Amino acid sequence: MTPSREGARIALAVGAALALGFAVMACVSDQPWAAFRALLTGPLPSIERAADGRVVVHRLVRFGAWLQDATTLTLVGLAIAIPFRARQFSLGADGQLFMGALAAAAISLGLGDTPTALPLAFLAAAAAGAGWGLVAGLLKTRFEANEIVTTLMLNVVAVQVYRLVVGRVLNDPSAGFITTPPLPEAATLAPLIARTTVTAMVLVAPAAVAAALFLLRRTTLGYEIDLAGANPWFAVRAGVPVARATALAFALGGAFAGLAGFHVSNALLKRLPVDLTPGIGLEGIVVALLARGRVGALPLAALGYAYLRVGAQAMERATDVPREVVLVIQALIILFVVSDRLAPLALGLARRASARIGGRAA
Amino acid sequence: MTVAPLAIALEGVEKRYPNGTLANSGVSFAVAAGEIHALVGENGAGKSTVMKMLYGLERPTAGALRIHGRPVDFRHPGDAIAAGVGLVAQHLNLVPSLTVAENVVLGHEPRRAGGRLDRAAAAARVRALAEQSGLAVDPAATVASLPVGVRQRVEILKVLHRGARILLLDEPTAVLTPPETATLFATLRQLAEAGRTILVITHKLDEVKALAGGVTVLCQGRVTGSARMAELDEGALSHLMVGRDLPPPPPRRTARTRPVPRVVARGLGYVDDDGAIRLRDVGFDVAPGEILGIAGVEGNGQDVLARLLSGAAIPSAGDARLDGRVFTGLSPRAVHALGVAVVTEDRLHDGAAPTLSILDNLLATRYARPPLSRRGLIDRGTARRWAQAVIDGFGVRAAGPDQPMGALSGGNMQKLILAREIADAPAFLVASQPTRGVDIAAASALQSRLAALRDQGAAILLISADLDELLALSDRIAVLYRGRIVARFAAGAVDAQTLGLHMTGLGPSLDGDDHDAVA
Amino acid sequence: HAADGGPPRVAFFVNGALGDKSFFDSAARGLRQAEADLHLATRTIEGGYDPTRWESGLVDLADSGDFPIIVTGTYTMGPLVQKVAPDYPDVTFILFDGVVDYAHCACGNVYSMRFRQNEGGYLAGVLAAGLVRAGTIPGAREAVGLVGAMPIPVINDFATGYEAGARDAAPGITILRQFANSFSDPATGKEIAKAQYGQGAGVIFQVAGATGQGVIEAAEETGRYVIGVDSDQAALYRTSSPRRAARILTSVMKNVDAAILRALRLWQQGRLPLGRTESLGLKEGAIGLADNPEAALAVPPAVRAAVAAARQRIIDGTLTVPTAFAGGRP
Amino acid sequence: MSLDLVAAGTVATVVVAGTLRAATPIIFASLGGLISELAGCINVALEGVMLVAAFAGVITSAYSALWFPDAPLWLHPWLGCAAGLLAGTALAGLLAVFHLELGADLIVAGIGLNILAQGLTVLLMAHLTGDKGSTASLTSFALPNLRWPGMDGVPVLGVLLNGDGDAGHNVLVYGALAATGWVAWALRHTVFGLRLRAAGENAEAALAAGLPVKRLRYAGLLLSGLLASGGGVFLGMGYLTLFQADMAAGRGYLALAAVFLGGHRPLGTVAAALVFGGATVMAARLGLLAVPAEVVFMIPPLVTIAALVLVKQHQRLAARRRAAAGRATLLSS
Ligand SMILES: Nc1ncnc2c1ncn2[C@@H]1O[C@H](COP(=O)(O)OP(=O)(O)OP(=O)(O)O)[C@@H](O)[C@H]1O
Ligand SMILES: Nc1ncnc2c1ncn2[C@@H]1O[C@H](COP(=O)(O)OP(=O)(O)OP(=O)(O)O)[C@@H](O)[C@H]1O
Ligand SMILES: [Mg+2]
Ligand SMILES: [Mg+2]
Repeated sequence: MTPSREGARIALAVGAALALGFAVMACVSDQPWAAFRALLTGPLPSIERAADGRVVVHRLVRFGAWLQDATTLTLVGLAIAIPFRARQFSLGADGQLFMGALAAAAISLGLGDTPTALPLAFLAAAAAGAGWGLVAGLLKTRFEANEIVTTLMLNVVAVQVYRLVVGRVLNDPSAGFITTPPLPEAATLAPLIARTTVTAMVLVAPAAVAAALFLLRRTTLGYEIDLAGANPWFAVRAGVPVARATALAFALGGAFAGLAGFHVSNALLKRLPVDLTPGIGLEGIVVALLARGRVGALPLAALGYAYLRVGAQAMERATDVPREVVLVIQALIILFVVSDRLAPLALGLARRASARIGGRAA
Repeated sequence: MTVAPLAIALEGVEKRYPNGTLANSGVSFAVAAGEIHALVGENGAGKSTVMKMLYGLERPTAGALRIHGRPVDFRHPGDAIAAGVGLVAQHLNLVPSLTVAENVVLGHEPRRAGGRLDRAAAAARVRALAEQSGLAVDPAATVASLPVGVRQRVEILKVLHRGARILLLDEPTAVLTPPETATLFATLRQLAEAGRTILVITHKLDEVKALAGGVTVLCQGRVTGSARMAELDEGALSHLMVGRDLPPPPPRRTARTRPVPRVVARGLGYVDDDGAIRLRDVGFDVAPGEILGIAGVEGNGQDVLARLLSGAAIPSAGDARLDGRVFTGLSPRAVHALGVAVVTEDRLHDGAAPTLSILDNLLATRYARPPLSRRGLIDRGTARRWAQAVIDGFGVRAAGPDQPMGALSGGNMQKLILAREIADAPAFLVASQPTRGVDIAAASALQSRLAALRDQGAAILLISADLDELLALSDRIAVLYRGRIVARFAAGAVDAQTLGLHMTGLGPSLDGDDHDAVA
Repeated sequence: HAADGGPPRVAFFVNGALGDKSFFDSAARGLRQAEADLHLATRTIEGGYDPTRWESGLVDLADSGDFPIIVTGTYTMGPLVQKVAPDYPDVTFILFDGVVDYAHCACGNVYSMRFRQNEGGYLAGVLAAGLVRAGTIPGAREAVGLVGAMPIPVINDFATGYEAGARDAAPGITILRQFANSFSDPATGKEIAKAQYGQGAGVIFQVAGATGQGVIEAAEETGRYVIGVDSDQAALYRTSSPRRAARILTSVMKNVDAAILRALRLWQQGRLPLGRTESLGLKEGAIGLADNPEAALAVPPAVRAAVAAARQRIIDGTLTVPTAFAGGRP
Repeated sequence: MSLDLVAAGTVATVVVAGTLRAATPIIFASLGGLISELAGCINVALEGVMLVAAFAGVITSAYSALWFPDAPLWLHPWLGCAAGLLAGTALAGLLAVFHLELGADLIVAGIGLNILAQGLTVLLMAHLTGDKGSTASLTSFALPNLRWPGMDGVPVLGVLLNGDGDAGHNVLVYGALAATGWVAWALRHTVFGLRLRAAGENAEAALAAGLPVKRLRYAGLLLSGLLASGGGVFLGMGYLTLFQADMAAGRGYLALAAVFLGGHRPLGTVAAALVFGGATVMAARLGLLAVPAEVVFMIPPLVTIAALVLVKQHQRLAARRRAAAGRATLLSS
């Protein structure tokens, strides 16, 4: 499908989801129009001229939340999209993210306020995510263990390991809740925009996509991953190390999910609470599929999806629409956007209807 | 004179696939009830598309189909089956984990109370059908464990079980041996005499002659000729099918260039994961500039032999050497690096990646070394230029290196695979079924390539189910039966009939390791 | 804000979701009460369970300029309030069940309150152990249980008090303690409770949010007793399931609602002690035991007397209940 | 001595009874997962199906009592059960429509429907009860327990047959056993089972054999919804007697794992579900020792992974043994 047709298809799907979502809102809210407006414009900052003539920018934080969200989603999207190139359906971004966050926090706390803490924490997060991804990869290539199951199970294990370590090893007893101590200043990233959580990671995400693209398109490993995904039997006969490439695809994806963990620990929270909730990885699947598995399209898909999510939250804050409606709309968007035949079906129906009308007119 | 009623009629049928390909255009032809009709034409001519429309797998975008005179609009194979049409597709379509009986009755199962499957009745039915038609099968065998030839029989039984009045057969002989083909043809004639109508696709001239009462030729989606067999002589038929005179057969090499064998295999044996012995004590020599043909019924060890020689499997006994160096037991990449090239038997399964571009398919065996890659980075520019050169050099009809492999016709795909394997002038080529399913013109082009490679001094092991091809190309022929070499011949000293006997285990067997018996 | 005529608007930011039947729900009740009693306009915002969104959520509320006062709770939110509050000196923050470090931040606009839930836990321990020792529960051995959601400090604080109370009331008693690892899995809560009752526990104190509802069901099925937490959980079942209500001896009340109402009232009167932490317990009426007449008959008078005595000693300050918070109480 | 044995036996049977109870929802859901998986459609929405079924069951039983106060009491839970099954099946039907008609990716659509179920149940619950957490304020009903009479005080058998409180097992525990038998039988012996498996294993072949593949997949997904709904109804009207936001708590995903762990066979799948149920019970009991809860909750996933590895390793060793035997004959001949 050409990019413009694909764009039209997605626009139609999102439109349909929003229309249905509006219907839901109208049922539960007294102010559906206000809610709808908040949903659509929520992530944008509002610029006002105050009485004294100064220009005041409000709600920059939402704009920041949008970029922050898109950053995480891009990284976990990579964690899904890269194994997908090798035809592996990894659901493991969650576990890899937790491991990455844990490693980053541990290294940061271990090294303290030293200049090496930041880069080492960054690398440790990538390595931990990659390692956790590699486990699933090896389980698949060595034991043919179904990756959907192993990654789901490894997610549970990772979350429990995370809770164990945060609760019993890195715990800060003076905090009043179970958490690590705050990470040392030198290991954390400062906001690029004041009063937001947008950090240098917002630049790391596109860089990561570029790196992944280069790796997939230009290196022999990338070629091996593609071939292993396109036809593993052929690849084996041609002498391509399929098992290695497949396992490395998991690891590579895991490294990016690990970086998403670094984003959470060293840029957003700057410490790790025990109840960091799983589930971000699943959203990575949504983003990867919105991008149709095309790595280059990930940032766009992530920005689009994050926009709607942040808009939904803005709506919740600004109006009486409850959180659950936000969940419902999010679900509708996911369902409609992945429904490939929805747009052709709708267009076909529309065409038939207009033909009938036209026929009558004639 | 009575005019037989028409069983099948196509009237101005057009089929345009959703991607825009015009596979059929203005196709009209008819088959009388009780007739065996051949549908021929080069790869991609639109033959299979005709079959698919007649069976409800695709719907025509224009025109009309009539079955027994009635216009039909099949939306689903179920409709076609209800109208008495059965299809044996080009690519076998069975459920591997089910038994033969279950596969045969699928969709028309004998039942017991409570929606239960009547297994005993199913088995009995299959046994009876097998007996009537002469297609021997074991109803209780799991399909996954069966060789391709037997699966083909299961497909035909499936159609017979549903009581099809019209049988559509898409290249049914591509995987059969001459005796099997003969049995199948006898069965088909018998069915036709009993009033059934048969439409068959084949690329083989002699099969058309042997079987068909009428023939329709397709070219680029249009009917370019239609004739009664009685009105045609051989030359006219081949001219009709190929559109020009047949290319001359590949030149037979006359004198041996070098007496020292390049490839020496001794005592090769293989035991699979189920403990079954698939290959036993296989030995042979191949000299430079020589083609050793391997004949055998599918499933008698040819595939295993090819896998052992290409590094895809490790022999349980014995070894093979190339210029004195053992190359069995190494990885596929190491084997390739030594100068061994392989054309696998099933191009869609393990010979190509149809979704990837021609370029990516060509890269598969050489992406990891200079000049196409350095230090892990692929030089796409050089690779493209090289791929374009290969496409041009081998006369492949393709839009360019970026076209997806799967969009090529079977013959062109096969040319590219051969091109990939012989582009660096290998010392030893293992070629399995190199022209299976390829149209006459393309097949002869491929055969000429093989002959040229031989003349450059390569040793070639040619595994083929097509005995005419084997006899035409090989210097010597060995016959594999149940994992052993049971006969060896100099190619000039044997005919298809004798080979067929040995292939089915009926020839006098050889004793011991006399691999040099013919050399 | 109030300038445009409407009543002052209060935002309640929940770092999770409502419906826990205890803590957040109680706070939300306090806000509804404030809406009625104090004529404030309140809005509750559920921030969801993803902690990476809480900071931006909080900033968004403060930044919007719509809310002169923001209420939020739990220790988890403490550091976030500490980070955000100095940027918005015009906004008042009420932080319940959590603290900011006033020594290290310019938090003159933050009022925080923490609860001495260990005192309530202590009374529950005295009650449970006393009842078990009295030997009137069929099938029970001399054992009491505790089912927690997660071993977080607030829950550990309940537990520490509970265990101290049980030991003081019945030295040598067996105390079972287990965590379900979830605030929202009543089935697992029920399985754990069944295991504890199976080991002879006569009473279980559940400090497990929604998971605790499984414990209450297990109590009904086994005919043993349970002690609820945070709000009067017997009241919840009184009409819908009286049999179940009769198994709830009492609930350790953490009157977040009353505390928030009080804080808002003080704010309205301009008397809210900003810039400091208040510690609230039995003495302030922020912690207490709920009365459940259905179950009261099961408790022998002597045990009731022991609970009352312990309560008095804690209020008098003659008894200090151990706490799970490192460094003790502020 | 013999008394100790009886006591040990009782503890063991208590664990068995608990396992059965904890496994029941997973058994139902995994049988559903198995059927749709065999039909060629992985059903990731099991979680959402359970949630919706539990919700509809609990709410309907409660409202049935409000609307029909004169109806006999036993009716309400069964009305709830029917509504739960219907609602869960409808959600699976939605998945089928999105996948089969609208071409949505199954896994993503499944995830989407799980989110939808999560949001919708709480939304409706808040609307109906004013409460976002649970339906504790409603009088909902449990499906009845079945008790074997005359088992009072019979040491081991009594607990086994009538549960640890001697209250009997819930009718849906027996329902899960019956469903297991039915699924195993239907897949193996009926025409429907044969067609379903054919459509799942090789859709093209099934289509070419004239089978209505799409309709079979609908059947597979709907049946999967019906079975998983049984698990949901049990959660809200058997295991517990209320609906609680997010009460499926990952059991749908565990059920999916059970399908793979059980090697796509009915009995294997149910065995795996029992292992998961057992792990929950063990967790509840191990927690009483000083094992950290986190470690205990790692047991089910680690068991799953270990089992996948061991099964493969076992197959491999067996193959190696067979190959060695074959090689011996090859070399000796
Ligand atoms: N499903 C499809 N979608 C799009 N194009 C198709 C499809 N199937 C076939 N085609 C195109 O239709 C044309 C005719 O294909 P068809 O399979 O009928 O050829 P054929 O005569 O059977 O060839 P062969 O001898 O190789 O089997 C080809 O050019 C092919 O590219
Ligand atoms: N979906 C498709 N899109 C485009 N071309 C297709 C598609 N499916 C099949 N084709 C092409 O249709 C042609 C005929 O396809 P078919 O599968 O009948 O034969 P084949 O196996 O490619 O050729 P052969 O006759 O050599 O076996 C081939 O060129 C094939 O690549
Ligand atoms: Mg064809
Ligand atoms: Mg063909």
